[in-house]
Amino acid sequence: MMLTLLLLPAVIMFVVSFVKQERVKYLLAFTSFMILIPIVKLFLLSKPYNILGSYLIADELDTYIFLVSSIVGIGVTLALLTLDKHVKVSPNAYRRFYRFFAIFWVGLIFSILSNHMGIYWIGLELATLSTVYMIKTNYTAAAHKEAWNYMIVGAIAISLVLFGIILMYASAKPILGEEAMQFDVLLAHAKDIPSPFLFEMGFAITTIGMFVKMGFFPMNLWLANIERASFYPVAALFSGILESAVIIGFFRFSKIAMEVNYDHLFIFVFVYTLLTIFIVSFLIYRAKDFMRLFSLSGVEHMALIVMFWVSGAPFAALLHFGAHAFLKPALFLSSGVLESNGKYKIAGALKGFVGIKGNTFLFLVSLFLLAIISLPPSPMFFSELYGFGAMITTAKESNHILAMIGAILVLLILLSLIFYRFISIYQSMKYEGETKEKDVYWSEVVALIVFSVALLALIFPQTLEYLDSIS
Amino acid sequence: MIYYFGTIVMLVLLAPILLSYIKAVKMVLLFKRPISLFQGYRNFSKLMQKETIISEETSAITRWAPFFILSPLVLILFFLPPVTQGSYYVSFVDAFTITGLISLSTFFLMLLGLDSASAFGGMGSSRESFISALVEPAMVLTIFSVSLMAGNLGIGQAGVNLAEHFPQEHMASFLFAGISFFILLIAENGRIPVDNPETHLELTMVHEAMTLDLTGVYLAIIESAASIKFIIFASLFASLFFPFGYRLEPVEAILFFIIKLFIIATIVAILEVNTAKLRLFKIPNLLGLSIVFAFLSLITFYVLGA
Amino acid sequence: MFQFDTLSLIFVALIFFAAIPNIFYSLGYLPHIKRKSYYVIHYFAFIFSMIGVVLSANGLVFLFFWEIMSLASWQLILTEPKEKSVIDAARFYFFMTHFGFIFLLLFFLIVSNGDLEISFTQMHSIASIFPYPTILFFFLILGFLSKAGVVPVHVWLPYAHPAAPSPASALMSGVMLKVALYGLFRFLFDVLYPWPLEWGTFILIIGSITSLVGILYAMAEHDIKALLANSSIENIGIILIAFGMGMIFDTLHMEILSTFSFIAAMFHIFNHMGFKSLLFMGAGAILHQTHTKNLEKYGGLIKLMPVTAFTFLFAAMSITALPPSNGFLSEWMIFQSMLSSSNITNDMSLKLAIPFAIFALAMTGGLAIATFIKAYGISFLGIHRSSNAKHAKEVNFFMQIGMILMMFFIISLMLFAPQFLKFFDSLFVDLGLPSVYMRIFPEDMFSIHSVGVHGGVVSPLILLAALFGITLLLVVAYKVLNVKERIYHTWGCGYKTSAKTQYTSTGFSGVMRRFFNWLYQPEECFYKQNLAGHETKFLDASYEVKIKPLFERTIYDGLKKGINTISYWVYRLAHFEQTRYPAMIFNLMLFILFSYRIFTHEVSWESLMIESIMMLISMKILVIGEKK
Amino acid sequence: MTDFLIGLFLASLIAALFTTRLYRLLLWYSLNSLMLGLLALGIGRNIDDNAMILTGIVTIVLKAIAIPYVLKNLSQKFNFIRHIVPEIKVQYAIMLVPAILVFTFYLSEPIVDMIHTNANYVAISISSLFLSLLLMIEHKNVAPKIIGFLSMENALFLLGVTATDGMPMLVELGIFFDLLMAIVVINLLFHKEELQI
Repeated sequence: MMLTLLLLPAVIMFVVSFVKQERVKYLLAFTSFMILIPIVKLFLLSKPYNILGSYLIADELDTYIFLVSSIVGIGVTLALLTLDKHVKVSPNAYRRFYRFFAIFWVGLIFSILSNHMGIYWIGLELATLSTVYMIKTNYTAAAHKEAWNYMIVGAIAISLVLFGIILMYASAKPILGEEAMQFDVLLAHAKDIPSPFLFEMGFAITTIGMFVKMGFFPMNLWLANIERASFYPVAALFSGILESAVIIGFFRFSKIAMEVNYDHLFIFVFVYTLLTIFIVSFLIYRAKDFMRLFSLSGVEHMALIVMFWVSGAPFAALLHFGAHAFLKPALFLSSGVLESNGKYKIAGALKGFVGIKGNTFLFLVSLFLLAIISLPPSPMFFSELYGFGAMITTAKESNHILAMIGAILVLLILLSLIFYRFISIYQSMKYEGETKEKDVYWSEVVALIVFSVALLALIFPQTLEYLDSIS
Repeated sequence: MIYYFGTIVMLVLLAPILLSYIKAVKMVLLFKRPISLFQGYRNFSKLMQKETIISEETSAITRWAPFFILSPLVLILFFLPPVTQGSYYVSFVDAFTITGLISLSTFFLMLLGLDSASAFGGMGSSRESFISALVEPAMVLTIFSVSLMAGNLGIGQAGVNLAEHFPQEHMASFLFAGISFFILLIAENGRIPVDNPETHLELTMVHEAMTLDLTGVYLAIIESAASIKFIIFASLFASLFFPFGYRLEPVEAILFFIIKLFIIATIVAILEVNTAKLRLFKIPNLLGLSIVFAFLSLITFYVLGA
Repeated sequence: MFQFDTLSLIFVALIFFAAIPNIFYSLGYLPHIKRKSYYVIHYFAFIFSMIGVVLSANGLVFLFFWEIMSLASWQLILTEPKEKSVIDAARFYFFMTHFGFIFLLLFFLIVSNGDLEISFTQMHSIASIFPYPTILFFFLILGFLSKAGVVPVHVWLPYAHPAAPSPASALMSGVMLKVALYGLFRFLFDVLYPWPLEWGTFILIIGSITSLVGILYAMAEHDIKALLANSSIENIGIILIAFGMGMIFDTLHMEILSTFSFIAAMFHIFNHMGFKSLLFMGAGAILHQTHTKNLEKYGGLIKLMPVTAFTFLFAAMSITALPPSNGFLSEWMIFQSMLSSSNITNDMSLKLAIPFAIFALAMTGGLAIATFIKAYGISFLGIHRSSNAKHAKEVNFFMQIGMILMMFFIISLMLFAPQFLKFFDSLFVDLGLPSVYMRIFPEDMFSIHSVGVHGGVVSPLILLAALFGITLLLVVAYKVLNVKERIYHTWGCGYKTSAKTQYTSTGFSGVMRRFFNWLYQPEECFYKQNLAGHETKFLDASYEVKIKPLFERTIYDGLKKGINTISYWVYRLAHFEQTRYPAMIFNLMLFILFSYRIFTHEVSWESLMIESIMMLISMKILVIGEKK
Repeated sequence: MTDFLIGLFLASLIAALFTTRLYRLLLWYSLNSLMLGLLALGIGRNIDDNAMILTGIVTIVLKAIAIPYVLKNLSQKFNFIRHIVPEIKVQYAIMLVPAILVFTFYLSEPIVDMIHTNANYVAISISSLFLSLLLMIEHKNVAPKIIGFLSMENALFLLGVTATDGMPMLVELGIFFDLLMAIVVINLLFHKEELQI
C-alpha cells in the first residue's frame, strides 16, 4: 500500500514523459512535486514501519535521508522549468530527463528504504544507470565522453559494492542463512560472525566501491568533470540525491563493521578520507570555475560526513549531511545563472542583479556561499563542532593522542585552505570585475528559497533533537 | 624645609652660571679670554627686553609650548634628592616620574620645532626624537639599577639611602650605571659630542634648530629651560653617584654640593674641548654604549648580584 | 549560556565605554558612507557579538559569537571596497581569524571532551587530567593572540584595521583586540590554572618582542591609520608584558605582586581602548576631510580643525605615556611590577628575560614619543602639503561629540584612577587573588604606591596640579610683562617658506629608518631631474620609501610559495588521463586489501616492504605505463 | 567436478586477457559464462536448490548466448574496431596474472580455518575480479571495456555460487534485471552516437 503510494508519482512521470506535448513539462514538474506527499506521510508514521516485509523498512535514519532527498528533488525540478533560458536544450531532452528521473527515483526508493543488502544494491545500480543517461541530455561531445566514463567507472564501482556485499553475506551465512542479507539481523549478530576477516575484506571492497562513486581519492576529478559536462540540474541531482543513496549504504555497512572491529574500520576510513581531503583541498585551491569548485567541495563534505560518522558522531554526520544536501544543489542551480557571462569568469559573477528577484538571488547565493564554509549560523558550523568533538574524543581514547591530534590539526588546516579559496572567490565575485546585467527567473529564486527554508528548519531545536534521537 | 626651598632657589640661580662656567673653562683651555660667569643672566635680561616675533605659519602650539617646556623641568627641581641632612624631600615621586617629566618637556620642544614650517625645525625635532628615543631606555635602565642598589624607587629616598651607606657590594653595577648616566647627561643636554650649542650650522644643529624661530621672552624661557635641565642632571649625578658630604653640617654640605656641580661642569668642559662633534649617524654608537652599560649594570645586579 | 561575573562585566563596561562615543561618531560619519544600511547592520552586529563573546558561559556560545564577531568585522572592512588593497586586506584578515579559530576549536574540543555545553569550571577538571597541558597553552596562544595581533601572527593587522571605515577601525583596534585578550585571560584563569613558570616567561618575551616590532613599524609608516594600527600591536605587547609578569609572580607565589601586575594590565587595556579609539576617530576625521590617508599630504590642520587637533594631541600625549596622563600611570605600574622582581632568586631565564622586557618597554616608550611627534607634527603643524589639506574644515557636530566624549573618558581614567583600580582589584579578588587596593592606596587617594618592597610612588593629581600651577604662573608672568608681539613669517634662509621647505614624514623618520635599516630593508626609489648637468642643482626631485614587513617577506610569502608548489603537484597528480581510472581502482584495491591482510594478521617490516615493492611495480605497469 | 569447472572458468578468463580480436573476446566471454552456468547447475544439483538451477539456466541463456549475440550485432551495426591490442605488454601480463593469483591466495589464507566451504573459491573469485579489471585496464576502446564489466559480473556470480551456495532468489533476479538495464543503456549510448543533434 505504502509502496504503491511511493512509486505512483514516479510511474506517472514515466508514463507522461512519453506524451509529445509542449505543455507537458509543467505537468511533469507538478508530478515531481507529488513525491513529497507520501514521504511526509511516511515521515510521520511510527517507526520502524515495514513497507515490504523485512525487505523495505522505514526507520528514522532512512526516512530522514529520504525526506531530504525528496526536497532536493523538488528544488531541482523547480529550477528545471527555466533550464532552457540559460542553456540550449530541446523539449525531448526534457521529457527524456523526466523519464530517467522517474527510473532514478524508483531506484532511490528501493536503495534508501531497503533493509536488505541485495535490494539496496539493486536500487543503487538502477539509480546509477539512469543517471548515466541524464548526463546525455546535454548534447555535447564532452557530455557524451563523460557519460561513457561514468558508465564504465560507475559500473566498476557498483560491481565492487556487490562483490563486497557477497563476501559479507558469505561471512555471515553459516550462522544466519538467508537472513544474513538483512542489515538489522546482521547488525544484531555482528559480534559472532565466524570469519571477521572475510567480512572486513568484503566491507573494504564495498567501501572502495562507494568511495569511488562518491569521488574520493583517487577519483576526485572524475566526478568534477562529469558534473562540469552535464547540465547543472543533473549535477545538483548527483550531489544532492545520488550521494545520499550511497552514503546511507555506507552508514549501514559501517555500523556493522564497527561492531566487528572498530579500530580497523576507523583507521582505514580516517586515513582514506584524510588523503581525500588533502588532495581535494589543493585542487580547490586551484579551481577556476564554479562547477568544479562546487563538486570538489561536495567531495570534501562527503569525506567529512564519513569521518564524523565513523568517529562516532552520527548526529553531526546527519546534520552535516542534511546541510550539504541542501546547500550544494542550491549552489549548483545558481551556478547556471552565475556562469551566464562566461564559464571561467568568477570576478563579478555576483554583480549586476536588479529588482526583487535579482536581489533575493544575490542575497541567498552569498548566504549559501558563506554557509558552505561553515560560518555561523549555518548548520555546518554546529555539525563540524560536534563532529570534530567526537574525533577528539576518539583521539583521547586511542593510545597515541598526539598523532591523532596532529592529524586533526592537519585536517583543519586543509579545511582552512578551502576556506581561504572560498573567501577569495566570494570577494572577487562580489567586489571585483565589471558589472553586467543578468536575469534571474522566479523558478530558480523559488527553488533557492525552498532550500534556504529547509536549511533554516535544520537548525531548529526540534530538528536537532530528532537527529539526536536517530543516532 | 628652609633648606629645601633654599636648595631649589640656589639651583635655579646657579643654572645659568653653570652653563657660562663651562663656556668660560673651554675658552680658558683654548687660550681665549673667558666670558664672565654671569653671561647667562645678561643674555636673559637682554632677551626679556626684546619684542617677540611670532611667525604667521605657526599655531597655538608656539604660543603655549615654551611654558610647557619649562614647567615640568621647574617641577623636577622640587623632587630632587636632598642635599643635606634634615632637609625636607618629596617622598611621593619616583625616578619614572622624573624621566616622564623630562620627556614631557622634550615632547613640546619637538612639537615647537615642527610648528614653524621651517626646514630647520623639522630637522631639529627629527634628530631630537631620534636621540631621545635612544636615551629613554638607557635612562630607565640606569635609574632602575641605581634605585635597586639604593633599595628604594623614590628618588629622594634613594639619594638619602645612597648617602647613608655607600653600596660597596654592588660596586660594579654602580660604576656601569654611573658611566651610562654621564653619557646621558651629555646627550640630553646637547653637549659636544652629541650636539654643539655654540654653532648654528645645520650639520650640527639639534637643540638650536628647534628654537631657531624664537626670540625674546620665548627664547629666554627655552634657554633657561635648557640650563635648568643641565643642572637637574648635574645634581642628580652629584647626589646619586657622588653621594658624599651629605652628613656634613648643612651649610658646608650645600657648599660641598655646589663644588661637586662645578667639578662635573669642569669635566664636561674638558671633555668638550678634547672631543669633536660626532656625525649624527655616529651618535647611536655613543648612546648604544650607554644603553649597553645600563643593561650591564642591571644584569650584573640581577645575575651576579655585584 | 551566559554568565555575569566580574571579568565579563569589566569587559562589557569596556565595550560600552568604547561604543557610546563611537556611535555618536559614526552617526556623524554615516553620510560619508555609500552602503549605509549594510554598514549599520554589521556595525551593531559587531558590537553585540563582542558583548556576546565576553558574556558567554560555555564553549559553544563563545565560539558562535566569536565567529559572528569575525564575520561582522570582515564585512565591515568590506564596507567601501573601492581599491584592490581593501579587498586583499579583508581576505587576509578573514583567513587569519579563521586560522586562529582552528586552534581555539581544537582547544575547546580537547578541554570539553566534545560536549561544548559544559561550563568553564568543568572544562578545568578535564584539562587538569589532560597529559599535555602545554599543547593546550599553545593552542590558546595561537588562537587568541593571532586575533590580538602578536608577533609573528600580526602581519594582517596593519592591513586590515586601516581598511575599515574609521569608526569600525576604532572599534577593532580599541575593543576587538581586547576581546581576544579577554579570551586569553578567561581561559588561562578558568581552565588552565595553575601555570608553569615557562608560560609566564614565554608571554613576557613575546610581549616584549611584539611591542618593539610594533612601534618600529609604526615609526616607519606614512599611512596614518596603518601607523595607529602598528602602535596597537605595540600596546598589546605592553599589556602582555604586564600579564606575563603577573603569571610569573603567580607561579612564584607572590600573589600580591601578581595581582598588581594584572591590575596594571587591565588598566592599560582600558587606557589603550580610550586613546586608541580617540586617535582613530581623529584620523578618521582627517581622512573624512582630506580624503587621503597619506601623512605626506597633510599639514597645518591645527588651524582648520582645532577640536580634532586638540583631542588628537591629548590622546597622543596619553599614548606616549607622558605624566600625568593615564597612559603614564599604567606604564608606571608595569615598570613597578617589573622592578619588584628584583628579589626573584631562583630562575636564570627570568633573570635574563625581565631585564630584556624592561629594556623593550623603555625603548618602546622612547620610540612611541618619536612616532607620535611625527604623526601629530606632520599632520597638524606647519603648512598644508596638499590642496586636500588646504580645504579641510572642522568635522560635523556628531563626530566632534564622539571625540570629546572619548576625551572625557580618558580624563576620567586619569582623575578617577583609584576608583578604576578598585574596580579591577575586585575582579582579581573575584578570581581568588588577594586584594591589593589597600596597599596601592595606603593612606590617601592621591598617591599610588607600588606594592613591591621599597616600591615607588606616584601621585598624578598632585603632579597635574603642580604642572598647572607653574604653567599658570609663567603665563601670568608673561601677561604681566605684556611684551609687544610682531607677526612675521618664518625665516627660510632667504628662500620663501613653503610646503616644500618643511620636513616630510619620510624625512622625519629618515634618521630612525637609517639606524634600523637592517630591520626595515626598505626599497627606495629616488628621482632627480638635474639642471644642465650640475650634480647639485636640480629642478625637481622626489624620494620614496616602501617598507614590506620582515615577517611578511619571510614567513608569509614563503608559505604562499610552498602552498602553490604543493597544489601544483597535486594538480598534476590528479590529472592523469581518464583511461587510467580502472588502473587506479585496481591499484587502490590491491593496496587496501594487502594492507588489511597485513595489519590484521602479521605486521612485520618484511611484509610491508613486499607490499610497497608490489605496489610500486603495479603502479609502474598499470598507471604510469610506457614512456611515449 | 566443481573444481574442474572453476579451472575452466579461470582459464577462459585468462585467455580473454590475451586475445587481440573482438569476436574472439566475445567467444571467450560466452565460454566463461557457460562454465559459470554449468557450475551453478552442478552445485544446484548437489544441494538440490531449485533457485540455483534456475540461476544456472538463466545465466547460460542470457550471458552465454544473448549478450554476446547482442554485442556482436551492435558491433556490426556501429562497426567497432575489431582489432583490439592490449595496452599492457604481454610480458608484463604474464607476470601479472600469476602474481594476482598468488596474491589472492595469500589474501584468503586466513579464511581457510574460518568457513566450512573451500576458501580457495573466494580466492579465485577475487582473482577473477582482478583479472576482469585488468581486462578493462588493458583496452582503450569501449567494447572490450564492456566485456570486462560483464566478466566482472561473472566473477561476482562465481563468488555467489561457490562461496555462499547461491544468494537469495530475489537478489539474483534483480541482478539479472540490472544487467539487462545496463545493456539497454549501453545500446542507447551507442544510438545517441548516431543522431547527434
